[in-house]
Amino acid sequence: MLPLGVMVSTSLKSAAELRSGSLISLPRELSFDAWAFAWNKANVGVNATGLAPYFWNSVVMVVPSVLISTFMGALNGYALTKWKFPGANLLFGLILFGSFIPFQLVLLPMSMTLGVLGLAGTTAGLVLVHVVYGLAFTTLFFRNYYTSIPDDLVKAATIDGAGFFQIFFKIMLPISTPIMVVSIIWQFTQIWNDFLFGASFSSGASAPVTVALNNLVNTTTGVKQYNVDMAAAIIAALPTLVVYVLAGKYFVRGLTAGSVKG
Amino acid sequence: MATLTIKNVQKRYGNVSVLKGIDLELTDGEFLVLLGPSGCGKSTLLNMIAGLDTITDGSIQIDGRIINDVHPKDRDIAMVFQSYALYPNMNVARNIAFGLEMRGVDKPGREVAVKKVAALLQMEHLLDRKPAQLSGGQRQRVAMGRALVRDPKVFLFDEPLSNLDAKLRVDMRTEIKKLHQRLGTTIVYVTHDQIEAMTLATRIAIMKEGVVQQFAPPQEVYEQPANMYVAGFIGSPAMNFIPAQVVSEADRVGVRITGAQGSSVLPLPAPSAAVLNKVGQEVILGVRPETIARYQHGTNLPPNFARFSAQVSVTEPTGADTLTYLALGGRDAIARVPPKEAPTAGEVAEFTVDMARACLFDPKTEQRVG
Amino acid sequence: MATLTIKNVQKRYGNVSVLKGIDLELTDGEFLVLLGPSGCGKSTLLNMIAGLDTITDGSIQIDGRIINDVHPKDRDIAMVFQSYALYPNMNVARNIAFGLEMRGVDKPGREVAVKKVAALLQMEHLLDRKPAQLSGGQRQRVAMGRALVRDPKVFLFDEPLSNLDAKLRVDMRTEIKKLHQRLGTTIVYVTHDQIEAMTLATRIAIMKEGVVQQFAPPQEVYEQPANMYVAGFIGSPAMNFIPAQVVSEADRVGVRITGAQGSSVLPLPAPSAAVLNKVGQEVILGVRPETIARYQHGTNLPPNFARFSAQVSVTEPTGADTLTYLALGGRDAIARVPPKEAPTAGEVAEFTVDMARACLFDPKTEQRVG
Amino acid sequence: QPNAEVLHWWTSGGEAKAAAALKADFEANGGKWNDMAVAGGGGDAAMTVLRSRVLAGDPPAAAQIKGPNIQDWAKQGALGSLDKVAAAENWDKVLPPQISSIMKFNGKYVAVPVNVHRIDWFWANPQVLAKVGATEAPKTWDEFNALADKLKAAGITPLAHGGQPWQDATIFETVVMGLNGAAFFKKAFVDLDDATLRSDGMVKVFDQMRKIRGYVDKDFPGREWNAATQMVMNGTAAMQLMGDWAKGEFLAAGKVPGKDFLCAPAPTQNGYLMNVDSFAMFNVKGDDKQAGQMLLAKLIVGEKFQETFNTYKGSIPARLGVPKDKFDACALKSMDDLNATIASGTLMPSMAHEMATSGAVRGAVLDVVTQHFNSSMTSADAAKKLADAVKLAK
Amino acid sequence: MQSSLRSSLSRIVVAPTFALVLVFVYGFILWTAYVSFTGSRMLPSYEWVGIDAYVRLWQFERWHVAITNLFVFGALFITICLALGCLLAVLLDQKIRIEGTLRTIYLYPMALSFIVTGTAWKWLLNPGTGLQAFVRDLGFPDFVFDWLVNEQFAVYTLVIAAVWQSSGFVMALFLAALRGVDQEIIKAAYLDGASLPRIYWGIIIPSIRPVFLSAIVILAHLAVKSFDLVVALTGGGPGFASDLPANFMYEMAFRRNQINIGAASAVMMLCTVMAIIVPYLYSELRGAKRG
Ligand SMILES: Nc1ncnc2c1ncn2[C@@H]1O[C@H](COP(=O)(O)OP(=O)(O)OP(=O)(O)O)[C@@H](O)[C@H]1O
Ligand SMILES: Nc1ncnc2c1ncn2[C@@H]1O[C@H](COP(=O)(O)OP(=O)(O)OP(=O)(O)O)[C@@H](O)[C@H]1O
Ligand SMILES: [Mg+2]
Ligand SMILES: [Mg+2]
Repeated sequence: MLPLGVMVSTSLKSAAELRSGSLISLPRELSFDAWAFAWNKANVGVNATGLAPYFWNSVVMVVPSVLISTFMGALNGYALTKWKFPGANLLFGLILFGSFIPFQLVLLPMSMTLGVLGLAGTTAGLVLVHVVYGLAFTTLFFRNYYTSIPDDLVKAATIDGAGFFQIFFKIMLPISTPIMVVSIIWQFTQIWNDFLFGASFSSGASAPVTVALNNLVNTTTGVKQYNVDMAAAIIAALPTLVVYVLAGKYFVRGLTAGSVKG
Repeated sequence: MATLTIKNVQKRYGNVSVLKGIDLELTDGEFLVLLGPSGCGKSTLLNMIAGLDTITDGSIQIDGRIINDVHPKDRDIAMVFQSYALYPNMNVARNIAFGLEMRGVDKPGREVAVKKVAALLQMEHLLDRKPAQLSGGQRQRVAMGRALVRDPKVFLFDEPLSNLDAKLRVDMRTEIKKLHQRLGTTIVYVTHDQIEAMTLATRIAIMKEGVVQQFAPPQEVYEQPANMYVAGFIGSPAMNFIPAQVVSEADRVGVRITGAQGSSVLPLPAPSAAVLNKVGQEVILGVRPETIARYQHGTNLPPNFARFSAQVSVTEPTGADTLTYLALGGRDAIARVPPKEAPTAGEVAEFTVDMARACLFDPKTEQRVG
Repeated sequence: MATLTIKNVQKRYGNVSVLKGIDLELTDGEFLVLLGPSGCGKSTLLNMIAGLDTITDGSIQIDGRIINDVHPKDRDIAMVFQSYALYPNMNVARNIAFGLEMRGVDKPGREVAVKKVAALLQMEHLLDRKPAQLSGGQRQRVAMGRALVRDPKVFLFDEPLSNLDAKLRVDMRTEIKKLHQRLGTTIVYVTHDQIEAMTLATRIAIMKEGVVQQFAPPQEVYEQPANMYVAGFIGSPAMNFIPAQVVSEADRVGVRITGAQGSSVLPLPAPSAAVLNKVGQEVILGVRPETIARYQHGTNLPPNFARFSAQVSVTEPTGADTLTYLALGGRDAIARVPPKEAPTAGEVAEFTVDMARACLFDPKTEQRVG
Repeated sequence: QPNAEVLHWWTSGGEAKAAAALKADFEANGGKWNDMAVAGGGGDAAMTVLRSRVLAGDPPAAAQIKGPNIQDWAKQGALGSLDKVAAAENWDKVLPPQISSIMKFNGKYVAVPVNVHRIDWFWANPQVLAKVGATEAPKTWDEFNALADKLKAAGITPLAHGGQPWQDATIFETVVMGLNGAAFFKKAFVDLDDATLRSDGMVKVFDQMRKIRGYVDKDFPGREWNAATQMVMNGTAAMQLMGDWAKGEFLAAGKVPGKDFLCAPAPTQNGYLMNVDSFAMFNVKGDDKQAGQMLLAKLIVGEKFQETFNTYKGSIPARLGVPKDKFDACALKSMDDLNATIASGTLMPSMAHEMATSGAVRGAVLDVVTQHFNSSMTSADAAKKLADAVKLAK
Repeated sequence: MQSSLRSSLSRIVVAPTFALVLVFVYGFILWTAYVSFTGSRMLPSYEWVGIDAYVRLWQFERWHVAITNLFVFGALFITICLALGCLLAVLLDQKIRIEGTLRTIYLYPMALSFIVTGTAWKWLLNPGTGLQAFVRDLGFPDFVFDWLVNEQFAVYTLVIAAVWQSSGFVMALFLAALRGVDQEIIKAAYLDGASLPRIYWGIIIPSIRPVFLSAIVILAHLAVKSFDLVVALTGGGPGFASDLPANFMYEMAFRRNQINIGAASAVMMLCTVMAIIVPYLYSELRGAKRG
């Protein structure tokens, strides 16, 4: 909790107080100026727009990335556990190992590839990148969750005449909410907070909020406004927190209760 | 309605051989009951008929067409799983309707069908519950409903009534019988309940360790068991096995049994040639508990009845009958006698046995003789 | 070894009332069998005794101590779950040994115990398997083994033998009986198998919709059922209920039944005062199938036997007996007769009924009269 | 319409204001400015982005690049020529040769300078100095040592310092200049002469570094430079050695130069360490973009921009002849010294700020300097390691 | 299930992922491996020069430090996170009323980018401004907490911050799995006399074993890729005592224009990960085939 406390209290201090007082003391009087300033007045590059426009860039990028990667991960997990084919485990291992590729390594070849695909500097390109490097994780989550779901359920549905996708949508997805929450939390956080890809594969005005935040916070030879920095950081983190609170509700128990005996 | 042919079907898990070459041929509309001890491979066989498990070797045909590689959903089979396998996320009504939904039946059609099945299974009041809110028997009924609601080529039932009370079970048994008579669907049915087996089956297959021991109509299985295993497996309490020797005395052939009370010869009415061949050799005499009765003094015994006296060790009342344990040929044998005829424990009483319903087995091969 | 007292125990899920005030008192070493239709609350009651479910109202005492708030692990109870609830991550041996491990039994001690139980359950060869690799019956045996390996104050068995074949079931039944005799542990046992209930129980509690209908020793439940529900529930096939009227003719009291064959009066031997009070009123005559027999021409009937003739509609051979459906007092009644005495369908035959074993019920309250 | 996408890392505070001035100017002249700001790590992030943009075949029109990197990019053929504007605007005249040579590749202008930062500044708190009787910043390192000892004895941290490699290196290169002079500096860090790197002179530098280590408080690792500036401001430390951007921090806190803080060149034997920010122009397609580049280049070198920009940023103009009336005393001093050192040849590119050598060599030097500063390595070892590392990185 | 159509559908479903992974992971790894054998400096070039980059790489003292740090950091980080995440999940699993709040509190560190929390952390851990000063002000003048500025311990401060950030997610992962465990099994265990800790330890946790795979992979991934953390918290310092391979690689490839050495270090990093993770994956996946 402590770091957050420090951040919140700092963000509520005035610039003058910051310079004089101890960094981790509580503010003497509350001032929300820093928040307003960070939201739509602060300089982000040459434009004094605040974080607001970049915020929406991020939303536009994050939502499809999270949905696509979670969905594909669920589908992969399902295929790899309930419809095993020879080599399924090997394949899974290969996909999994992909999660260890350092992103710094990816940067250069990815730029070239995006350039070739004509996706350089577009939101679509960024979505592609995030989906690709999220897949290993979402697949991992779902695969490991689905291994604990009784095969008999799939068998019963097959006998009932449900096809591959019908079983997936009607049986498996409805009982996957906890892991879906995990996957969404992970993907959302990773993508929302990503800086490296966002900076490298977006251009100027379409940059995600982290790039803006970084621009706002990071200065080499300029003057630091810690209160604004902290406020901006908290603003940038708010959507993630909202996702946690909303998604957390679906951490429910007993989704497979009563289905089989054994 | 379909014929079902199972040819030399084998199944191995790793190096555990579970089915060792099953051959069964069902004509259209047959009702096959699979009987066998726990773990003998009944569920495995059903799974393979349904296409839910790979066949290690052999082939399965429906209506003459090999379906080894046909997808389960295209085999048009309905199945009740031993483990129920209910969809935990759906309520009872949807669990039952799901198969219809997948087959494109419209909503009103499904509702009518679900209502009908629910009434049949006496669970109209449970339609809105999720499986987790049901009792064991109720879950089993949902599993049953899921199969019954459809009209498939073949029904597979894996112990569908094991968790129901006697009354409901009788009702359900009757319903299944009616269903079978009405639709004529081919049915494969696993049960441990012998009454179910005897009353429902057109033929019974008795399995042991992945091998079919006998495949015949119920009465034949009961009265002419192929071997000691089948004889012992069918009937409760089980058939009594008593070591004996085939003897030929004067013009009569009989079996001599020796016990604490000395030895006595029980005559064999109408012995077959095979039995006559065994004269002088050891055999195992098989006697069903209900063929042993208390001798009523002064009654005239028909020729196929033999009389003997034995000491009673224990009596066990079960309501309708009293199980009476008596020493016969050096073994403990059980007689099922009406409570009013029941002797008291310790008493030496006289009994009769209906030798026309007795069986003889070869002690080595355990196969029935004659 | 413990006494178990259940006082006015109630259970509601939301506004569904599942147990509506159960009162049962078991003395030390009793063997209570719970019988009742699917969904009547048997498992719920066991769960509450074990402490796995909260009690909405009422109290449960073991050895006189109220244990409503005692944690399950401190109640010293072993239970076989209807759904098995095996530990999926452990092999069979560890599943069985786990309870001992938790109670601090050392490794050699556990191994010996597991071996013994595995032999008892005929599953020595399965000890290394995981539950997922077992058949239904094998899983059930593991669940059983997990309870049997321990030596608790109270055993709770929830349909522990339902998935076993008849032979194994008889073996297991005997083992449980022996165990009970040896240890004298108090046992509560749920089953749908009446033979199990009759042979094992010291007392039976028959439940219906969360209410205990009768709580009495097995023979009493069978022979003097408290009401029509119990009478119909116990015994298979069920007791025949025939509308009748109590009549007093000369010095004899009897019941008149009216059917297609005209009306006839069946005498009641030694009618009780309560029955005499009913003279002239409608009653329901309850007759068990096995008390109806084929009349043997020329035999002298004891005074408590009544004779009547009826048309046979269907016959159903079950091996040991043949179920014969006959029209009696305008109703379909079932008689259980030996195969050799069985009439053919359609025939009008003469039967006898043992009136000493018949019951009379009040048609309104459905309670037994006298 | 001329348009230009500009990649830079001036994203906040005075820097951003300065950049905004350029944008305003550019747009006033009919251009369309497409901002592409990536802050972080003193431009590291921006360089990373630049690389991926170039590889993706989509480089920005102008990018903030400095020092030898300009040559590197030009060698890859990524930069376009500015000779047309240069001729029209007479750049060869207005830009000091030490600066213009950095902007040229094969004699052609490929980049334009924006400003000159002076690195070797002492920032001091006069009240604190007064406590030990000093009135001005030391002029030699010996003086510094003497003063520092006094301060230390008085319980004051003599030098406020942030323990980040580039800050360590800033002190280091200042000490090199101060102890060994500009010629040595050039041999060591521009020519990368192995013997010089191993020389006794270098050992002495490390000795001095070890001393300085004794003059900083023990919580210095990882501290940001501005946190160190705060220490000077509120009197917990006496001096800080930092580039002229530190002035902004003082001014933002409402401190008055000369009264609340002193700025004085560090002891560098009348040398001058410079850091020149510049924009390189990439090969882009499309007339509008090329027109944008030309316009931008012209404006950047223009007097007006150089004046506004540098007053905002605290640095001094890179070109000559900019009116001086808007600049403060520190900046004026810097301008005078710049001119003087241009003449005397003691104007040196900063090594710590990647003006003198390629990134690889700079990094290697930083590794050794920072390792020495944060451990008990001997000076001789350090010098040897330095030479080895530079050899490895070359 | 055997049906060829079905399993081919299954393959088709996985195919896009596989194709993406093949190109964007393995393709790139091959590319990187190739580049590591070239003389690439500022931009990748493709002339082959052999193992020069590797030779140089191993001469960097900084690289040795980084690799050692990775092992120390990785081992501590993974172990502590697993233990802590698991513990928190188990505690949260006890049907407590404020579960939602607590869950969010545990998770929130993940939401904050290290770009900024790094600053707050720095203040907290810095002896002059943070905890040490605070506790001393409270009247414990001898309290020492100076890991951040201590060459020996700086890497442990990384562990603290990293654990702080990630254990919440590990908790979520475990919590999801715990919610899938059959309650009946827990009941059975109660009757077997197991105490709650024993039930978790003996039954529940082993039965959610696949989640450990997920958690370990996630954590290993985080450990290997920890980059922001170092940049924000210690900047690799004091000196480069707390450098990690990811930082080394970035430093080489992007700051020092030595892409070939950066690539070589990436390849070495992957080899290290492979040497540790592949046997683990192998045993996990092979073991998971049955039951
Ligand atoms: N969570 C629940 N919510 C609502 N009703 C429930 C819930 N759980 C059980 N019930 C109902 O409580 C009743 C009693 O259930 P219980 O499991 O005790 O039955 P049972 O006697 O064991 O039946 P069976 O012989 O079928 O196992 C059933 O009607 C069941 O539907
Ligand atoms: N995955 C497996 N690996 C190894 N053996 C298995 C596996 N699954 C089942 N078996 C074994 O195969 C045999 C047959 O199992 P099956 O389920 O067909 O028995 P069953 O006849 O249905 O028995 P029950 O009456 O107990 O349900 C059993 O002995 C079982 O232990
Ligand atoms: Mg089975
Ligand atoms: Mg139950």
